[in-house]
Amino acid sequence: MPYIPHTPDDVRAMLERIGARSLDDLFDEIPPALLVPSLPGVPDALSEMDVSRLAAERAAADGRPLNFIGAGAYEHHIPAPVWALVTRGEIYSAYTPYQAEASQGTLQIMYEYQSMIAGLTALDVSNASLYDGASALAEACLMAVRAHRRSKSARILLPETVNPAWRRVVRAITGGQGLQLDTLACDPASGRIDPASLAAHAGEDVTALVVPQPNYFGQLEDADALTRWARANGALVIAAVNPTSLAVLKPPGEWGDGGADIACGDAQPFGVPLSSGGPYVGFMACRMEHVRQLPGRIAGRTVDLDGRPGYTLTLQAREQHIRRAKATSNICTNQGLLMSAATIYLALVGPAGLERVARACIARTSELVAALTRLPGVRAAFAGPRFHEAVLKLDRPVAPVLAALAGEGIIGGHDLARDYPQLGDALLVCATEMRTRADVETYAKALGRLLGRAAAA
Amino acid sequence: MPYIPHTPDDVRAMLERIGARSLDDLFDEIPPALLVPSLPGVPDALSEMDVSRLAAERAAADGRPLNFIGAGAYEHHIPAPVWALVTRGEIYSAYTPYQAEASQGTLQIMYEYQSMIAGLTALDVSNASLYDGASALAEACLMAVRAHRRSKSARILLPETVNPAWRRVVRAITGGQGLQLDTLACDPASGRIDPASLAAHAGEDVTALVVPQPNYFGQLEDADALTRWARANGALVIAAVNPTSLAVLKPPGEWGDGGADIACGDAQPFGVPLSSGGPYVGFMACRMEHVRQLPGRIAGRTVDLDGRPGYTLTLQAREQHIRRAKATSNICTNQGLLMSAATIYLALVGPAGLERVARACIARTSELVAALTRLPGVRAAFAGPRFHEAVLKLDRPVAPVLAALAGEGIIGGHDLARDYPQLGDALLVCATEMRTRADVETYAKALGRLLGRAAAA
Amino acid sequence: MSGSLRKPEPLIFELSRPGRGATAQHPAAEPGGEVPAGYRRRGLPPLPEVSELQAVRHYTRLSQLNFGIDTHFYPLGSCTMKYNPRACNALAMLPGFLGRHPLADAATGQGVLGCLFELQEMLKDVTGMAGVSLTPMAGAQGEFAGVAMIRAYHRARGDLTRTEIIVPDAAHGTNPATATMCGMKVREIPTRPDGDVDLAALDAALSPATAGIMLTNPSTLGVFERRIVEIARKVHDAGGLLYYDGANLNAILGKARPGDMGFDVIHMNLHKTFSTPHGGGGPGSGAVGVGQWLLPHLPVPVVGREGERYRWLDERDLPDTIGRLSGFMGNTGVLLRAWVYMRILGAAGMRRVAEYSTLNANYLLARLVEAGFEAACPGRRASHEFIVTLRREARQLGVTAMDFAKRLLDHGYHAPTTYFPLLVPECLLIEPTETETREELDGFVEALIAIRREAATDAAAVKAAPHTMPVRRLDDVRAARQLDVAWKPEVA
Amino acid sequence: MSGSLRKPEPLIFELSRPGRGATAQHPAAEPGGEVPAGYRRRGLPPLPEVSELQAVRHYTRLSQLNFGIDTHFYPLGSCTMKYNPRACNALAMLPGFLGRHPLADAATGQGVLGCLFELQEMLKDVTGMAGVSLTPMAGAQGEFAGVAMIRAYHRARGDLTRTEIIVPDAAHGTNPATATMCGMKVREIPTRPDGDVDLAALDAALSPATAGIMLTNPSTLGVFERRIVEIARKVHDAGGLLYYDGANLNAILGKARPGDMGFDVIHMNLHKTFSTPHGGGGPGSGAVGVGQWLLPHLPVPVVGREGERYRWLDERDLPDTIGRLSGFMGNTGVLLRAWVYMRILGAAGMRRVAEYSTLNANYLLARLVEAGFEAACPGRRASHEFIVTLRREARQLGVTAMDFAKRLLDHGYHAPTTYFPLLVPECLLIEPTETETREELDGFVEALIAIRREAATDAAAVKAAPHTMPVRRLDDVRAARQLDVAWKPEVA
Ligand SMILES: Cc1ncc(COP(=O)(O)O)c(C=O)c1O
Ligand SMILES: Cc1ncc(COP(=O)(O)O)c(C=O)c1O
Repeated sequence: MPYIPHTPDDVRAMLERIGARSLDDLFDEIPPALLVPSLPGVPDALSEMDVSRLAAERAAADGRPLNFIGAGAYEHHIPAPVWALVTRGEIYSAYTPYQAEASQGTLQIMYEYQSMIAGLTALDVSNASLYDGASALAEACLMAVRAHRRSKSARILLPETVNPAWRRVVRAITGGQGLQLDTLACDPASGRIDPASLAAHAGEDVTALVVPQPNYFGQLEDADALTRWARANGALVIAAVNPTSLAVLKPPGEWGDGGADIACGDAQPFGVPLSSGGPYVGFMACRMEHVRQLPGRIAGRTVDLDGRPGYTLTLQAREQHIRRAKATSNICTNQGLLMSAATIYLALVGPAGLERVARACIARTSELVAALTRLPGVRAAFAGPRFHEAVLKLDRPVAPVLAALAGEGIIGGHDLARDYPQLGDALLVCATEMRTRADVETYAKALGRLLGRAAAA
Repeated sequence: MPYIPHTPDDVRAMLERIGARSLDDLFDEIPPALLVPSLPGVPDALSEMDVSRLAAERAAADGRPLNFIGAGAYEHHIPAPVWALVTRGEIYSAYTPYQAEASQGTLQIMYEYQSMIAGLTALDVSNASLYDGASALAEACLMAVRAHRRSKSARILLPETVNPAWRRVVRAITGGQGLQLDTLACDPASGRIDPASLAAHAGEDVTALVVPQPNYFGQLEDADALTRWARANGALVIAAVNPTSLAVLKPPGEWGDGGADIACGDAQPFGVPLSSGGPYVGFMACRMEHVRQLPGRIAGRTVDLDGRPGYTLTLQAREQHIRRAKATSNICTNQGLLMSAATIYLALVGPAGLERVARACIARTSELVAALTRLPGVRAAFAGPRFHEAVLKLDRPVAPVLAALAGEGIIGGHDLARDYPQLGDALLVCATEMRTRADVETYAKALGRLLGRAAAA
Repeated sequence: MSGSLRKPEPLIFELSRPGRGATAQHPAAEPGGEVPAGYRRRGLPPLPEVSELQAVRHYTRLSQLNFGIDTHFYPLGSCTMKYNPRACNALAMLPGFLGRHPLADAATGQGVLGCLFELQEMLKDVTGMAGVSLTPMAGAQGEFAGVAMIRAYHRARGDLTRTEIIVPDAAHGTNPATATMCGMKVREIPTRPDGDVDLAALDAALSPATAGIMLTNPSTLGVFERRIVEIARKVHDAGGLLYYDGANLNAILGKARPGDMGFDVIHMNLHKTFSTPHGGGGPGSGAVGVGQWLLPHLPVPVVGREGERYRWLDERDLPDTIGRLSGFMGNTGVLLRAWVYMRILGAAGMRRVAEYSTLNANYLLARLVEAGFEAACPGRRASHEFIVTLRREARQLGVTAMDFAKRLLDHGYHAPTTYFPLLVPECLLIEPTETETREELDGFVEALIAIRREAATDAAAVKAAPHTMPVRRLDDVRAARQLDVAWKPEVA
Repeated sequence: MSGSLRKPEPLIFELSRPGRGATAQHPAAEPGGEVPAGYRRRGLPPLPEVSELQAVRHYTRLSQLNFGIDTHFYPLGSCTMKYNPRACNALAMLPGFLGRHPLADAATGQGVLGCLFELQEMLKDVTGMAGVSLTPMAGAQGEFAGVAMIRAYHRARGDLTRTEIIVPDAAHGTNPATATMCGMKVREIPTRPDGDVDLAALDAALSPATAGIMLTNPSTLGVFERRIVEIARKVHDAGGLLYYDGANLNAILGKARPGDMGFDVIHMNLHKTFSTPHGGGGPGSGAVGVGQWLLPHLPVPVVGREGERYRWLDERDLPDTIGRLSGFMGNTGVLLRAWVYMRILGAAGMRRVAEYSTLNANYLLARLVEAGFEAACPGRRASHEFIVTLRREARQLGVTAMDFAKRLLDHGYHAPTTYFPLLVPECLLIEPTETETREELDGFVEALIAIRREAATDAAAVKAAPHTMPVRRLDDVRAARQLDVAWKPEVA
């Protein structure tokens, strides 16, 4: 009986104490018609050894191709201590720290994490994680509506330069509450928010403007100007940012005049593996005036009976287990383990290390763009400063090219055809500090061969 | 400065406190001529990220072929908790438990390990590990000479059916102390110790007889008869045993009349990965009367000032740090981490699980032998009961066959040509519980193809 | 190790010194990573500067301040704190799984997709549902997906009047909060003293505005709703749908299936029933299952199989989906852990989960009642959990459920859930799970008895508990009033 | 977490119940595994029967009773308890490395062989030696290999009279024990008060029977032997060889090389200088390096390179080898960890090891001397470690080095090495290592001062220390007299 410690003696003695004759007796309040005799859809048990073999075969089948996609999930080096530490049983197998005195480890890590996120974003207060970047943006939109009492429109300006998957999530999550999501167009020349599209909203009751930085295409938006526009038009600013970039880019709290009100994003780049899409870790920070609208757990520092410092969950009146239908969000379980991983990642990498990572990303992506655009039939879609992603335009449809590259063990980028048909044959590529010069060359050679071969054919 | 925490301020302040002007000053007692300016043979530093990439490439190059070799190192399933637990910092980064009060974890594990080994071997006392099985056998021979005061010959009978690498190690380690190692021949018909070869020593002053069980060929020796012979001839018995087999085979403590005196072997099968040859973990157990001759650390249970139970290193007067030139051995650092892994392995697998493992090994090896000997040109070298290894005879030299199999991702066994030329074209194969029926078929098919193809050519 | 003369573990920021760093973690400095002036951050972010050893030691020490399943019996009701098999973690973290980008060609992801597809199929079977989507990232998001599907279902039929979700007063807070997030109004109905839903109240609540009802069964009172079939009929007759909050699925796994009870949609907490670790707060997974009629609305992506190949189904395959709830595919790594767990347990193992968790709960309840503690629902079978009310102890000894909970920590047991559900005064919601031994349960009973005895002679000691934790009882009021939620560098 | 009302952690055997088991770890039962009657074990072996959770919880709790580098400053002299980088463990445990059988075709092991070859080359450079063999499994086995090579060297030259090994009285116990194991006689020579070898005594000891001398430099007194070149000349002139005990190599890594000092053979403790973890007792690695003239005697196997390919060199390649010391290739996994460590540190990092470990030691010594503690070798530079003698405290306060050591545990510091080397009374051998911060060193100084202060006012408290560990001071005498070294099932 895997994981069950009961001996036949135990079962006998326990049933006797209960006053039941059999295990089946214990289910005698369930209407008999509801009892099922078996589960044909669940295979028979395998030993750990057999499942290990099966899993190893499947993982090997997925392999480790050379990856040049970012698009919301970034392949960074994960320092070896990170997962050695967070998989320690005391972290890994603990619940949400409801019993503070027996959970000071988790609580102090939450407090440290909040401090780091606040520091990175230059905002006052951070929660201790949301699910992921996409859902964090959705929560930010809902939060903005709650926080901006004077605005009655629940209108959020959501630029096309925001990750399209995130925009879909915002739509799905905010749909029930009737938010009005107005799309801001992308300027096809710059790959940034079209100023005209923004200007069209001047004078309207706008609750909040979402500012992605860098945007989905890797381009840097003019966050200062956008924030100033929002201030001038009475709208809050929601910054949707890549956390690694905050080592080198102006933080949301310092944008424009007075900074953004809320910053959110995905802290996956901080020590969390790609892992086919999750678990990642959404972050959210805001100015102190909005703290009571912030969703999610928050750890606070306080003192114990002896006056010694200690940590506890605080401002719980925002949360569902206290406020129920009136809570700031329904979130309960969050992404604690990944929050811990991010904290340890940041402690290890430190300010200088994070800056190096960010700079290496910028440099490597520039090299990648330079190497690929040297090939005939490939050009950069946008000029202007960028972080670690770029859009390339090909002289032919992207999908078959990517499939051919995958056959050579190269994941060559993300095809924008579905989400941005207006961009033509556009490919989103990314190179982090993990891609070496040799990797860039490998890619360039393979692509050159493919494009050349196809051209010759 | 990887792993060094000193800031420039620290260095300045610390040098000042010391009264030195520079770091170089600290080395001013070293004759200047001895100072080297650089290390041309050590490459420049790489980041953890870069070394990770390099290591991953090398590990991937080694791959994970389908393995059918045993020959002293056995591929068993390692329960997932084992390494998650022993790599916890408190176990992984602790030293030998000299400060007992701050090392109760390690000490209690040692005590539990000793208890398990004593139980498995049916002997009274175990140490807390030696380096590996081979060196443990060498230590056992030296111990027998010390323990058997009446015997003056220092003559050890070392059968040919003992692992040849272990015999080489015994020779290398005991050579300086003048032990007389007499080889007992192998009976080429049975693959066991030749009784005639043993009988030739009757009446001699024999210090100890080494009895391998199962022997190097996987065959079961008649341990009872051998032990009786030794008793009758005034010799001690050193059992060299595979620990997994002890789940089902008569333990050394119960051999013959009164049992073996010393048992040793390699506990690698208990949760220790193959890892290209080490680190493994030598074990040794003996009867209580010999305990003061036992080499290596021993943990004992005692009480603290309050009378509560606790554990401490004991009988240290045997050891080099106390007895120096007169110690039972020079061993100091042992294989603690692997000892801990073996303990956790045994706790997880338990008596019933270990029996299942042992039986699965026997069964799978029988199937392997059956499948391969169905091929023309392959036959079993020996009849008689065996554990999880067997010698096959091929109709052609083994080496090219193995090389061809390796090309197909199959490690087909160990060639006995070097160590046992008298056996002809002989191949030692092994199948543990890790090899499935499908694996056995894969091997048989590949071998059949190879032999057939060669025959056709 | 607490109790030493060592000072409390400082904040990582307090260990920081300018110029220090774990430099093995820094990539080589290279030219070319400049940011144009207007976009540039002034100075470096205020992160700690510590050595690698400092970080490792700090977080190792911090971890030791925690209780976890791996260190202590953790009978936290409603949370199913059972053993999280290490195999699940080890296998989900194989390099091939960890390294894959979610948008990489499906051809390079057949391994992981195959596991997820199998998981979908297995979850369909254990819930009795027609389809499963794995994307919700925790129970609450599963609830969201469920209520959103109920909403989509009514809307698709053109029925726009159904704006109310009925929720029993014993429900978990996420239920009403979710309804609100979906734009629904919450109608709360009372629970009877025996733990079952008050049918009269239900009748009164049902109306043409009823979109659906959210039920946990067994309920958060630890009893099985005996008239579930009748309830389902009533709700369906009123035109509403039934939502099953799967937080307590552990209690009936492999024995009874929500689909058979009449539920239309369900979420499962894979981090509870399927034992993926809780990580001090997450991640979880709130996979949802639905009946045939809700299939078109499942959140995307879902794994589909075409012949021998797996691929993601998305909005193009499921145009009536409620949409996408995460940037990629939910908490894939958690899903892999659940897949490993289910494969190791197999079909028979699923049933045993229910049987032995129920055995442990009923045994613990029987022993506590024998010892004179008061069950909240006397005469009822416990499911995999049950409630003890300490109202008598509170009245007679002045010692509350909170005090018992804190004193239990000193005895080496994590506290049960306290003060939930809210309708039971001074309640302890106790869930022992199937992976605990009888000896452990016996020890827990003895500890509760010892605390009650201590309360009779020295209530102050109990009220001041815990005494042996890294900190004593914390000032929660101060935490909320003098908000200190982020470290600020001292002004020099 | 100690200090709770929880009982001490029982033995795993005490948690056992007949019929219990971690059955996920059992392979499927299959027919065909029978053992013939005469060979069969009666019944099952007396191993514990526990659930997987019980085992995980038990060993997790046990681990928490330990100090390790990852939890505490661990200034154990002669043991170089510096940070063991986690990268070394993670990379050595990549599946490709872990799964390889040692006898598998070398074609399937080019990855690991390449790493080992590079390690050999790097170790040659840092020691100044002509050849390296990685096979010895710990320092003591390296010593064995070294003395065996010295013996082989003399024998190969037909010189059978050299049967003595000279060892300073300050030497580690493994030195004389090794000489004995190699069949040599040990001649001990005294150390001068300043820590250097007594040259007159050396002269007196040298003779045609001298096979060699074993030296640690810096010595176990924590000082560099200044006249090492002269000593080398003397020994060589007498026909003997010099053995370098590399336990203290950390102190001079990249700054000075034993080969340049005149040593003929050396072992390194990779688990010290190259920071592979000590694992609560091992494994280690005692790789040996030799001068040109000892190359033929290196223990096998050694990794050789032929063009682009690596292979094991064995007895057939090195017919004059002292032979084989392990069943396969020593502690390969430890060697991989050392390889990772050296690649991350690089050449400049090697030097920094010596510089900063020496800086830390001298700083700590300076602070302790300022605070009134007595250095064993006053006026000498500390190497990476140094000795404080507490003879004054013992005389004046009645509190011994042992008492200080035990009380340090209460302050959250592992004790230094005590009573070694034996020639210094009441000695603490203190080795802070380069990976500790100045703040940690300062805290340690303050703790020693506090203990001395406490000893003056309340010596009994110090003598009864530790007070906050899982156990109080243990009865070692009883442990040896009433030997209890294996659990026995109670007779029922
Ligand atoms: C009954 C019940 N429903 C729902 C939830 C919410 O699940 P999650 O925390 O995964 O969001 C919980 C979790 O505590 C619960 O106990
Ligand atoms: C000076 C010295 N020499 C030799 C050794 C023996 O090394 P090992 O323990 O690796 O066998 C030690 C280990 O403590 C030592 O300190």
